[in-house]
Amino acid sequence: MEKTLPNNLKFFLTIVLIFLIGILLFLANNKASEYVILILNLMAINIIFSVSLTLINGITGIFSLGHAGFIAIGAYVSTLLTLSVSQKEMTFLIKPLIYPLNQIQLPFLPATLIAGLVAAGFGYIVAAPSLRLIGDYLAIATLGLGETIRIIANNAWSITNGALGLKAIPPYTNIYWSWGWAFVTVLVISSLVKSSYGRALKAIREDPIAAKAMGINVFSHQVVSFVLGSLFAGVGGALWAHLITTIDPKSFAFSKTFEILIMAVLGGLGSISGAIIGASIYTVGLEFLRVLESPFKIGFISFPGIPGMRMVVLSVLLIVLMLFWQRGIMGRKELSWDSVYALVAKRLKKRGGNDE
Amino acid sequence: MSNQTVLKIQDMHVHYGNIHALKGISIDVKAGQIVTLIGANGAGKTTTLQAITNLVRKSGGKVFFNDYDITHTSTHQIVNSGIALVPEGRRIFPNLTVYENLMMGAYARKDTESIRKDLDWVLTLFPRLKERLKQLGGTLSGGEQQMLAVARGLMTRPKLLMLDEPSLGLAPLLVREVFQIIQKIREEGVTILLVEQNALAALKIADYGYVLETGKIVMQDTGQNLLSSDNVRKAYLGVAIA
Amino acid sequence: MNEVLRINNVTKRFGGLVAVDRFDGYVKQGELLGLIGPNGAGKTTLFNVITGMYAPDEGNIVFLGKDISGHKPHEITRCGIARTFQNIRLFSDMTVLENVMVSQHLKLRNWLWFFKSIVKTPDSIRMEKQMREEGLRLLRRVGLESFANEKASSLPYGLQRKLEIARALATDPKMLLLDEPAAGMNPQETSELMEFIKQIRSDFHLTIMIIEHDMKVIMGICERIYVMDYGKLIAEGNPQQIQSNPVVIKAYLGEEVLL
Amino acid sequence: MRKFYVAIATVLAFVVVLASEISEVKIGAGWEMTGPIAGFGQMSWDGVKLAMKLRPTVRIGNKDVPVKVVLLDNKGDKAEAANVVKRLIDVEKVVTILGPCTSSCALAAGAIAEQKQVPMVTNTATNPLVTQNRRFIFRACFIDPMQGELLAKFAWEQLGSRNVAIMVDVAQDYVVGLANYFKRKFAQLGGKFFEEYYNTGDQDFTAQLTDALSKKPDTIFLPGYYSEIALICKQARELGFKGNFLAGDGADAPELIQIGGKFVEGLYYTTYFHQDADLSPATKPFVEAYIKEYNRRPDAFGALAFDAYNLVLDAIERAQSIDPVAIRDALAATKDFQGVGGSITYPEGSGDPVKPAVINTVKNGQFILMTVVRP
Amino acid sequence: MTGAPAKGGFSKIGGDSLNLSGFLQHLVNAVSLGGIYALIAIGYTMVYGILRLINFAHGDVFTYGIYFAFYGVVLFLMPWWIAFVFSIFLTAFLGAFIERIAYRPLRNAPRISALITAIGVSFFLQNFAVVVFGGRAKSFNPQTGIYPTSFLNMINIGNVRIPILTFITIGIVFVALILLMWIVYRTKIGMAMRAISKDIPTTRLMGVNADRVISFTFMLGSGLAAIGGILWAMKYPQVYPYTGMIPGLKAFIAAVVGGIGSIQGAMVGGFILGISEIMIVAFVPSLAGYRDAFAYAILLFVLLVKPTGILGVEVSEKV
Repeated sequence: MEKTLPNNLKFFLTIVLIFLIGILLFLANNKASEYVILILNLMAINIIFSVSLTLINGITGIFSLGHAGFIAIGAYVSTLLTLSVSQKEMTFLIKPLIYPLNQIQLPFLPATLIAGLVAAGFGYIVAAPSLRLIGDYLAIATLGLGETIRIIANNAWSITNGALGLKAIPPYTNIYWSWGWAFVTVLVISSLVKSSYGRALKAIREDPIAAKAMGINVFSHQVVSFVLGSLFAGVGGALWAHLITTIDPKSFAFSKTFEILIMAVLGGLGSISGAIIGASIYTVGLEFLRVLESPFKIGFISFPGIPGMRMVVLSVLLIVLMLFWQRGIMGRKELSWDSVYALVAKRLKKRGGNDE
Repeated sequence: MSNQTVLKIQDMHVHYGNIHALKGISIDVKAGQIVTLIGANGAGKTTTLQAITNLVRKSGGKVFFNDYDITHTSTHQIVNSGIALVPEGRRIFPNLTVYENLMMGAYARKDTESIRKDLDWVLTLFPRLKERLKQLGGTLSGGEQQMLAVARGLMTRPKLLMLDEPSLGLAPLLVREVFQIIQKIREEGVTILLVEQNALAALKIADYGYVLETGKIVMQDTGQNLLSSDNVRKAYLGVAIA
Repeated sequence: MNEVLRINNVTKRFGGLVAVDRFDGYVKQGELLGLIGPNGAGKTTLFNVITGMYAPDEGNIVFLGKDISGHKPHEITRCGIARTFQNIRLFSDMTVLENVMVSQHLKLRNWLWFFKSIVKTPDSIRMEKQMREEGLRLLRRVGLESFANEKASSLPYGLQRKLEIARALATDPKMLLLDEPAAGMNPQETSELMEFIKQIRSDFHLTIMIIEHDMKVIMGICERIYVMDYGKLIAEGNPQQIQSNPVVIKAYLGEEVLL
Repeated sequence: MRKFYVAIATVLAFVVVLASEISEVKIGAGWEMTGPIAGFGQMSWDGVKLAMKLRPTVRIGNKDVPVKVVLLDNKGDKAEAANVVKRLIDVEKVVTILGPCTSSCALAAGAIAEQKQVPMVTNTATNPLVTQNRRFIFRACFIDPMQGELLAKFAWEQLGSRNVAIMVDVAQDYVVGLANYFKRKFAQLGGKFFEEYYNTGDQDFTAQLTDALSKKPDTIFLPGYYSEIALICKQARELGFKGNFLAGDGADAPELIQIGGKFVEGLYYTTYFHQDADLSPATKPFVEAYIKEYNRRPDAFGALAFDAYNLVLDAIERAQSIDPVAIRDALAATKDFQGVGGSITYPEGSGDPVKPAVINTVKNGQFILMTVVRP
Repeated sequence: MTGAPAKGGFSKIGGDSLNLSGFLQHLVNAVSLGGIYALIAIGYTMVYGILRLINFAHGDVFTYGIYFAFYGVVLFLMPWWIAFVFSIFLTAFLGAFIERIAYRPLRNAPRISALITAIGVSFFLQNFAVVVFGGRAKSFNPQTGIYPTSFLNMINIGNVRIPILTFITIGIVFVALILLMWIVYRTKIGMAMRAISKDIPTTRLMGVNADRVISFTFMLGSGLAAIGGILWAMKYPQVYPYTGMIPGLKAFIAAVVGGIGSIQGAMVGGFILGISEIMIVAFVPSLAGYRDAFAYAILLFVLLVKPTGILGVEVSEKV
């Protein structure tokens, strides 16, 4: 027997949860060290990345490996819009920045929005030809497109300052911006997934041919999913740039895409709550594993810190996870109030049973 | 020809995820006979053959071949011990020449002399393949591909040849030819387990038959008896009655 | 009775192979039309051409007075032609209800609905509710109601076939193409299916075209039969005519005549 | 009751005194320990390890307080470099930071250190932007404008170069900067030059070199890093180039010779240190200690990291405090610090020391000292 | 500020560098580079052909081939040629080992799991190398005794000076390719490999131990990668944990361009990529920075014109 909670209770619980998270973030922002705040910011941004990738890869079943390219676009566009005119003059040493950009300075919010829209626009341009391909070929093509964006950034000196990258980016990103956007991303994408459009996207993932036969315009739905995913990737890129405050094309190499893919798969590809969990675990875990690189003791044996050990352990964990837990933490299931309730009810029932 | 049991299947089960595809079937195949397994599409005929050869995992039951327990033996060892399966849909290697396809059948065999002899034998059985030895398998017609698939199976030098729907998708004329050849192969001393949708043709040449319905054996008898059974006629030979 | 579908001289080639060779035919309103022929005769290809999976190389297809040849599959579905597949193609990781609801997605013809369903405007919530109710109503009518929240892949084989038909019905079609619906069914399931097909035809005012190897089904429910061989239409007629047609016996029913 | 309050006050006072007693000085280090330029980070860290061995404590008050250096790897990545500095300050609570050694990372890391008001001393980041407009960032090396001018003068006067091909690694701030300073001076002197471009990590330069050689340069200037320099030298010689190679301090790693082999013979480069150069009284003991410890000859990165460590310890002793701002003030006031790479004095309001440079060359597979250039 | 990077644009075409000797110089270079790409690409294509898996770790297997050869000479003091042969075999076993540990358990798993695992293996190999071999580049240079210095002697052909090494490279590439073709098309195990690439279960039904053939395929691909790696390291005399990343990626693209799954395709793709890369940079040097983008441009162009690559076989999905 499946028990479900009344809708307005769920709504109420959600509001309470969001409120609680808000308070926690407020406390963190005022009390926690900058390092913790940095990690919290990174966590929110990674959530944006992994949820947007989940929409494309997990929900729609488009195997895209080009996410880093859209993040790069978002990062560059927003940075070029927020850098002060004088800072731009100082930064562009080799070739001056082209005309309209060198005169513009915008506040953070419009810059982020424009960054997202430009990334979405590129997503649209990229999607049209790539989606003609299927399966691995699509993956390879998107990988190539993502890398091409990076290489262009590396060479278009009068726009991106080439390989030197952009520095002294105003550190606008804070807990409120990053978590605010993470919240918007999760809300929009999960609302979409829960709608008829979400069902259509999942149907496309399961069987594109049957989806066509059921009257779904597969191509345009895929494009929309890709564009929406790119939009949030761009927003996330903007947040990331204004957090790290220095970007260059190397930051958006395809290892970035892999990193996000790992988060999404770790949480369970196809599950939005999984993507959130995956991103959180990955962000915190990566920092936590730093322990391995400083000298540590187990019992009486002390180990010297070995640089690089962290990544070795991480990669082994990843392989082991894939071998024994192929569908990630959540699989394609979603964490919902109903499932939490079911879990709690089961626990209580069990205890009740024991008491008797 | 002794009446010894070559293949003995006891209470074999197969699950695909939640689907219970084979619900405990038992089959005996006696030496030198043609035994046929008939039933509707999806009844579990192909699954039975795949489970025997361990291409799909059995979730229960035992399989003996010449009294050896081969329940958990790996596919290639089962084949090398003398069971050949000619899979449904021919499954010839389209990127290999006809000759190479045949030699794939003899892959695990070392004795070049007897391989050559067997090659001569199957080429006399299927003279049409002889003209096409250098051609790529993928360029053959459907009927020729079926011939090649059977010939390739024979190249493993089987004691038991299992055929999965050899008549599927063949023109009636070719179907007749295939069934004639199956009888010819039996005359060479090879035991045959034949899975067929074309129940009529299969039962006509079979010594013994099993009827499979949704993963269960619902009937078994000699070929002649099944052919004249009303139930079988109604369920599987529909058109003739209508 | 008036014609619903007209197939004019349709040809479809794959490389050198002519899968459908100048096929000419029609389907009348409310008819149950059978399409038979040996494997590889081009029956499924003809279905694929009608439903827009392939564009015909020659000829055209007119549905309710409108030339639909060359249209995209989803456009053709929206015109009112729904289909099932030879090898079941359910959305296996989704629930039974979701499978049916996917087919109602074509009601949202306007991309405005996309934004509405993200923002969850009242009319989008109403629409969602309506889809769910209609989906449940349909499942009730075909007897799958109790499985609504099961995963499609966990259904038994026969019910998966049924769900495929229900899913096609959910697109609200005028015409239904069934590709070997009885494949893999046991005789009892098959006779239930025959009843079911007749039932939905009258309940949903459908025109049905059916590919089937099981002659019991074809001869039992079809009013008219087309026989294909090597891509060509070789015979046409009612079940009695087909069974006594020497051309058909030679090409297709041949073996049985030996009995 | 009063007794109770007194007791509590005493305990509290005791705790406060105890707490103010400094038990350990924690210094952070963020270097390029892995990644494509791990060589620099590892050489630097060797220098610091030696320095820690020779001087494990710092004298504050009348007590020798042990020094602990926390090393974090920035993978040669800018974002990681910033991240590492944040962690060092927030989590490890270090009072000063050593490293990174490349200008790109130092720029990113410096921004954080400056913002958090914790002093950072880089051993070898030579780009002027690293310390520009920053109060908390110092370095133990000279800066690129000086190095660039020196190289240009050396090329013009000593090598007699008139037409120079410059191979620029456009992915490195340091390289682009050094090339620009060289060009400015060389043009002033009346020389001709042209540029070819590549990216860090490239391995095939034949295309750029073929183009360059068609313009008949007498010298190829390589302001990049050792890996690429070695490969470029090899490929240029294979293409028949017979002129001079000239490089900056990016060439100063044993790998240059290991990778470049006979092809880097005769290459000239400027750097901060050579064991045979009599840069300061501290040089000789350092060289001896280094050879004893590692059984190889010291390099410039290690030498300057050694200096950076001692610079910081001196500053702490002069400040008699481990407050980062106090250390910063003491660092800024450094005068005639006798480092192994020469004496260091910070001019008013600048983190760039005035110090000597050396010019080395490769001969028979060894780095040989050519000359010491004093400011 | 003099000399901006994107100078001259296309005006360079037909400039000084375009003469016969220059062209020959580039051509020889391009062929040797293309050959190395081809050797690596074959590994990708064979694995993909059999398992439909993009083996992202292949570039790192290539790196380990170089390390094994390096340590064979430096640490175990083997003569160079023994060390090289030793490395080829050791790398082959490494490839088979990776398949056994990381890929075989996932043979029936969702494709994405296998792909992520491949990425994980790649990460692991790189970072393990950082920890064990160190992040600093090791020299792979005749001066340090890795191989005879005489390989570096120049041969003059007219105005063109070409090191003997380049000819050795081209020679070895062709010998390796011919040997591979012989194995694949003339031996029994080669026949089994081709059969497996189409149909694993049916190949098992022929009495073939498919797992062993798959292991052998990984060994063959990894061995070729080791050969490619050693040749690469002789050309660009160093090795560090990330050496294989760029050539690995290029070779992967080469495999896709040629038609992944097709061995001849991998060769064709390798040479196309190597030659176009060198030639475009040689004749339009101002585009040097876009060098890696050419590979992707070629990739996208080929995929859009012929979605399965130049020699790839069309796989149409049955409706």
